[in-house]
Amino acid sequence: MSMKRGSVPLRWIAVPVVGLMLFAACGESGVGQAPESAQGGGGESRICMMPKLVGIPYFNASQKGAEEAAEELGVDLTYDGPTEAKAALQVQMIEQFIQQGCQAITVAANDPNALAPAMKKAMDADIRTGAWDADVAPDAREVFVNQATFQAIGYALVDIMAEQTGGKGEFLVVTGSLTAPNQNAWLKEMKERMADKYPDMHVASLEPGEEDLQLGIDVTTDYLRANPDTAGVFGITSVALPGAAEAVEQLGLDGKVAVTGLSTPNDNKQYIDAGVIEKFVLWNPIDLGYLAVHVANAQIEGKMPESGTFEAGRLGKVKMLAPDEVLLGPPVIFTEQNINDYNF
Amino acid sequence: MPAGVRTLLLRPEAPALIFLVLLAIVLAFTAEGFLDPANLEDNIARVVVLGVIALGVNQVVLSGEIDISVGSMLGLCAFAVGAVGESQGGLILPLLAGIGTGVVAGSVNGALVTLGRIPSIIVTLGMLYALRGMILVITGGRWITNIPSDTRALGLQSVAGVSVPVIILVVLLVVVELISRNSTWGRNVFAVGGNRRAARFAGLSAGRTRFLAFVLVGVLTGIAAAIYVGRAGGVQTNAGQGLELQVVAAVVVGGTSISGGRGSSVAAITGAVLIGVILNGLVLLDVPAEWQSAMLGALILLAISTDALRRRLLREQPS
Amino acid sequence: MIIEEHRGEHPGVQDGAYPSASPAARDKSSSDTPGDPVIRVMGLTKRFGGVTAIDGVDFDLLPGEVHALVGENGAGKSTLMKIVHGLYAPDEGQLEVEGRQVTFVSSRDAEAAGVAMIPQELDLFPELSVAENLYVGRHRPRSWWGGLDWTAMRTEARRQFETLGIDIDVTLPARFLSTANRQIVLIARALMGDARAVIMDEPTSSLTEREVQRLFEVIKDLTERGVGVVYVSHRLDEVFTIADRISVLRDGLHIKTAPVSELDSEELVRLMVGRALSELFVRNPHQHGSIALELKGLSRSSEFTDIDLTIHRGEVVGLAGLIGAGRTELAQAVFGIRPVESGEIYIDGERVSFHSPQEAMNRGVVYVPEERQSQGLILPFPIYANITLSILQKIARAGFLNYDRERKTTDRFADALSIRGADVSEPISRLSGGNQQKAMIAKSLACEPSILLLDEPTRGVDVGAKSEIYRLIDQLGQDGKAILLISSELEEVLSMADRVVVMREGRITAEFDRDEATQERVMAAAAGVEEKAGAAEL
Amino acid sequence: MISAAVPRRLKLSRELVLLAILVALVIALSLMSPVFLTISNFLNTSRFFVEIGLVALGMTLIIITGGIDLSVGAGLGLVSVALGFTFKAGLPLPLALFLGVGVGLAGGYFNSLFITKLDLHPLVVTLGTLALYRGLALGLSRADAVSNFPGWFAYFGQFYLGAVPGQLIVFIVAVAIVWVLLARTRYGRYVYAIGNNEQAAHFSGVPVARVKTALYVGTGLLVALAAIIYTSRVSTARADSGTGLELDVISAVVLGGASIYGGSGTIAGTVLGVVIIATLRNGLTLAAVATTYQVLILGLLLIVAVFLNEFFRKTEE
Repeated sequence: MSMKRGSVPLRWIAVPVVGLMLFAACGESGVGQAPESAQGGGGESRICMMPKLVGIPYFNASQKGAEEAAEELGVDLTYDGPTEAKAALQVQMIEQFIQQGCQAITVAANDPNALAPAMKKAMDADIRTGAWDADVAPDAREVFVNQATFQAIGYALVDIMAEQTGGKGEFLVVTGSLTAPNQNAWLKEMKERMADKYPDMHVASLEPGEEDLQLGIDVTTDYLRANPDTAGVFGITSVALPGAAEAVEQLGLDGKVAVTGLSTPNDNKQYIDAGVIEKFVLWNPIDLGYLAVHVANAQIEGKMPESGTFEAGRLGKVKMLAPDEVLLGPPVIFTEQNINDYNF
Repeated sequence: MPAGVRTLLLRPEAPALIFLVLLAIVLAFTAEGFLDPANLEDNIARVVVLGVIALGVNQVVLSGEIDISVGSMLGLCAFAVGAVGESQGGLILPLLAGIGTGVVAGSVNGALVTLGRIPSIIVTLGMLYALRGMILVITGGRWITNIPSDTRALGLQSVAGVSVPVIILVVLLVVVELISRNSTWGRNVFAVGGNRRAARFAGLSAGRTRFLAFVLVGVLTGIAAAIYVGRAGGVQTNAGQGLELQVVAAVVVGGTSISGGRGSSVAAITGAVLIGVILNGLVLLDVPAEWQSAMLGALILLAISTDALRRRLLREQPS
Repeated sequence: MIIEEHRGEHPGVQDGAYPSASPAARDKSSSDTPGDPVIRVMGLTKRFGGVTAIDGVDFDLLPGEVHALVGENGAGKSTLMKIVHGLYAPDEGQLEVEGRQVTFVSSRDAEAAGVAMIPQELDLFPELSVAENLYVGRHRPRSWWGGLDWTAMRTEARRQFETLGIDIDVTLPARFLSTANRQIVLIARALMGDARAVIMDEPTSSLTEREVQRLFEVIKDLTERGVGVVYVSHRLDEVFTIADRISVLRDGLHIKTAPVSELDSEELVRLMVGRALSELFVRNPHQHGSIALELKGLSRSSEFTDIDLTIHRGEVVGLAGLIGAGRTELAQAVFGIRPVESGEIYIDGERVSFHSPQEAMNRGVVYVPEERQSQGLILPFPIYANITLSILQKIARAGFLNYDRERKTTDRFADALSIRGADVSEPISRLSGGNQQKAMIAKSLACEPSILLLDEPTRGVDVGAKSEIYRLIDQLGQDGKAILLISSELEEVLSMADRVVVMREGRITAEFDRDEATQERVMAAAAGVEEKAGAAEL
Repeated sequence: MISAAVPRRLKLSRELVLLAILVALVIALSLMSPVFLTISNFLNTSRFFVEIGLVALGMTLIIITGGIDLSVGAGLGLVSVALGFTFKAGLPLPLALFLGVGVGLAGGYFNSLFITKLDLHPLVVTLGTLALYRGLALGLSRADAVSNFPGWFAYFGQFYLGAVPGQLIVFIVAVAIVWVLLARTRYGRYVYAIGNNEQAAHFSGVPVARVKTALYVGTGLLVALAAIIYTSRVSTARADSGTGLELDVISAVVLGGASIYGGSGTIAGTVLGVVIIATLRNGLTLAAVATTYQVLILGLLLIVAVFLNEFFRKTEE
């Protein structure tokens, strides 16, 4: 009897208590203050900047650079994106950026064409538009901040691999999802480089790691089991590279199977130290975020040059690849020597 | 039909096991390297995390409920393991941190279902979002890497040539199956899931029984998280994303009835291994990556259809 | 008064095949103070929402007596017993077990205090073995290493069924058991512990005569050991056979408790119903017309074999047999629910074969299932939506429903069948069992059928509603409908049917005209010479 | 608004709870962001919930019958790929659109085959077809994307009637049709009957298998419609379109008060559920609450709302 009566208040209590627990847990952590806007002095201009997704170190690093630039320039910065790398969610957020009254919107696109209509709408609303990290369709933005050309990255990857394998062999490429546009573009350049310069190198297989570390390890392991004569593995996302390196290390193939790719230094330090990875490629995402905000600000102020160079704060002069394309610079190649100089 | 065959077919995991054996035979002939001992072990090793969690979710499903929060729960537990491992090192403390986190999350699920009387699919759907949100908020998007090798012991080491994760899976299978068959709680799970009204009549506390099942999911997810961290060597904010559907697939493909009361731990593991073998076979057979998911789906449908076939054979009512 | 006649006629009673309760128990019950009652209930009240289910009820059970609890459906018998067994908490009043005041939180507390119960619902744990079903919720034997001792459980379970004189495979999952065997397992379960009192809620509703006799012998053993038995039943003949005292509940109130010797069945029915019942069964002469339904060699493996049967317009054919004889399966096969494997069905001379209930309904065949709650009604639906469910295609215009038209249709049938208790837009779950049963028949009549297959139409229905249903069946016969009346109550079949067909183990074993049919002959045909009991149905 | 299963009084109070939640949300959010409570924002937001909303209409009916369909997100991807890639291969776009609709219908029918013919649980079946449809989409597209649609195709997802987005009109029409179907026709009655007691419905002559088949096929049609609008809105056909849609849709439906055990639920509730989730997402973003928090809030809201719902249901009874 007592239990039956008791259960009603208990039920009442259960939900709020759980809610409080969850919130308390968040509060204690002391991380994550909600609004991600760095208040600048003037507060006149507002730049809205969107990564492909939030909650990963790469885009956290870009945010750091972006906030640095915003402070320098005295502009309002809103840096937010979806929690999953989905183009549809980005479309929705772009529309909301428009509602929020941003003067400039710059995005890292999960799909170049999917974002185009929303970006055009922003143009129609007289908002300066741009892309960074991953481009949208050229007619849907005014400028693209390119971290490194597809060609530069693709060639650098193949050249590094060729150094280690004597310019020949069969290779596995571990990508993100099979639909990821940047990865597909790099892959295309890689294949071109192999065809042109290293005719004995071939991409034997492409496996998706779906941006999941464990899956990346598993597909690499499976593949290397089935194809033990593989010369090397390319991991061409920031998750795929440590996954591929981990698999190679676990199989005890380090030294026999070369590993390289694109990733962030912090996540690969241990593999560089262990000698699984000799060199890998990336650009500096902090600088990229920093540059993107400078470009957006110049757009608002109407000071974008059409050619030559662009003056970007502490980065100095960066090159205009085209009237609507700014280049951050050549890719950074991380090795045992320089990896400790970076922290992202 | 001979009585022995009949008894065998009556086991809930029978269709999946038969399907698994047939598939293994086919792969043995068609896929080079399938029978390689290292590859066979790898088939199991890759589904250890899935299998350990499926053992827990299997009990929840047997009790007539469902838990689809395990993807996010694994992520959260993995962060607990990784963070403690990063700062303290060692194996025991991080493992306890993972299990503790799992127990808290599992208890919240259990309390909301039994005391809050909210359908479990909704509670755990809500928790799937809420726990993932917590990961993002707590970590602020930071990944954990450079986890010391002590902490990774459960994923990396091997004993007598068999990798530790596989040993853990087998041990947990035996333990959970023993609990399921030979403890009062284990039997009550079947009773509560099989017939809630009769269970109440028999004086069983359906609430307590189901609550403990949710807590068990937490415990096992905590252990699975330690294995995950050990194998992966790092934790990302999206760790475990989508795992919940795979776990449910493993449980039901193995032969545990989604409506509760019928099934076994062996069924859950059979389902998990079946998924592992399918994925492995597809890579070995050089099925292009973009067709692998379609093949997996088709094979899952084929596997569950064998259950319908078995019912036809035995003239059973659908469960 | 048929009930009384029936009692007098019953062969079992006359040759003493039914053991009557021990003389010692009778002495105790009639004498003044034989010791503390096992159970004593004082002023018990329980309300569900605004409805008072029982209101200040007193009740007691002495050691070694059989105390029958009777009353119409909804009188509060089950509620009272569920409180005594700890399933419900009372709102007011006291409960004492062996002189101590107790508060039960769950059934487990009641069982611990020595109060066991055989529930009315045949609920088992489908995937657990028979042996394990006996042990759910109880202390189970442990083996040396701390795990459950399965051998001990099976041995004990076998012993338990031996005392009941029933052969059953204790390792079989309960889902394979026949209805009768489920009932037996529940009885065995209740008798497992060291109970001081056993509550039996309609324990014989699925049992064969022989099993009922075995149960009565078990009850006798129990009372001789000083165990008190509360016997809840609709079957007044059983009550008079087995009980020492009878308590009557009506509308949640305690009406009377008296030794069985001070009551006769007419008086008992009057107490239960609150008025004298002039006549229970109604029979007017029927005009038989052409053959409406004819079955030729109908078979479906392991359910029924080679069934030949004809029903004329205006004829009521009674289908008798034990539970599990294949009668329900046969009716469902005719109705298109179970596929027929061989044989032919003719309606008005035309060969038909139905693959779904809709097809059968379109040809004027309706089936009124025996399981009212699980097969017959959509309980949360309003009354009108239940009654119109089968004829929506007729009353909807281009698929669109019209509330007024539905209501009118419903009112017509509800009035004709005097369905009482609630507005037609109330959920049908609020109706009493008898009124639900009438609503179910109303629903089938709305289809304007020419052939009705009625499966246990008075099961779990109180006396008043029974009488009305009999009147209705008679009226339908007069209107020229062909009716198949499946019933396990012999007097019902004998009184209502123009012709009685008996099935046993899936075959028709006898057919009697109205004037040839007697209880003995029908029973013999239904049970067969060598009756097999307790064999599990696989 | 006469619905068979739910007495009016009760239904009203459940939807009132949702309405109250929505109003509270709107007030709170408009305090947090000045642009939130504007007509242009509302109309704009509506474009993003139409796809979820359309599928949620079908899902509501399926959930009322006690079923579930986890394959809707994968189905959306498959339809998108089917129409995009047949167009790329040279099929005229109108024909490609019809083909897409056909694929949606076929996907629903395939689900229903397993559910009605083999008596398998919908959750199990659609878990399998989830992998199958997504896999087919990936395989058929070779993981590529198509985007060079002719200009007129944009109308499906980017058309405005005055200030009102075209798909909002499509959605309103669909809501009206499904609402009438569920509340006013015999098929709606059958849906509730099956959800409350499938066996009794079968015994009463309700064509259970046919109704179920129709629901899964109908949901397939809505998925196809959503896929066309989505593909047009983002002017890209990709295999990963609609990933995770199933969870959003189910969240909206159960938030709207449909019982996951079957037997109860309304279109009004589902529409409110869809709008609440969309409002919350939109408002929090406008108020510059980071998306990381939004995931957390959404999860808690779901639990709390359903708790309140169940609580009110029990109090009413």
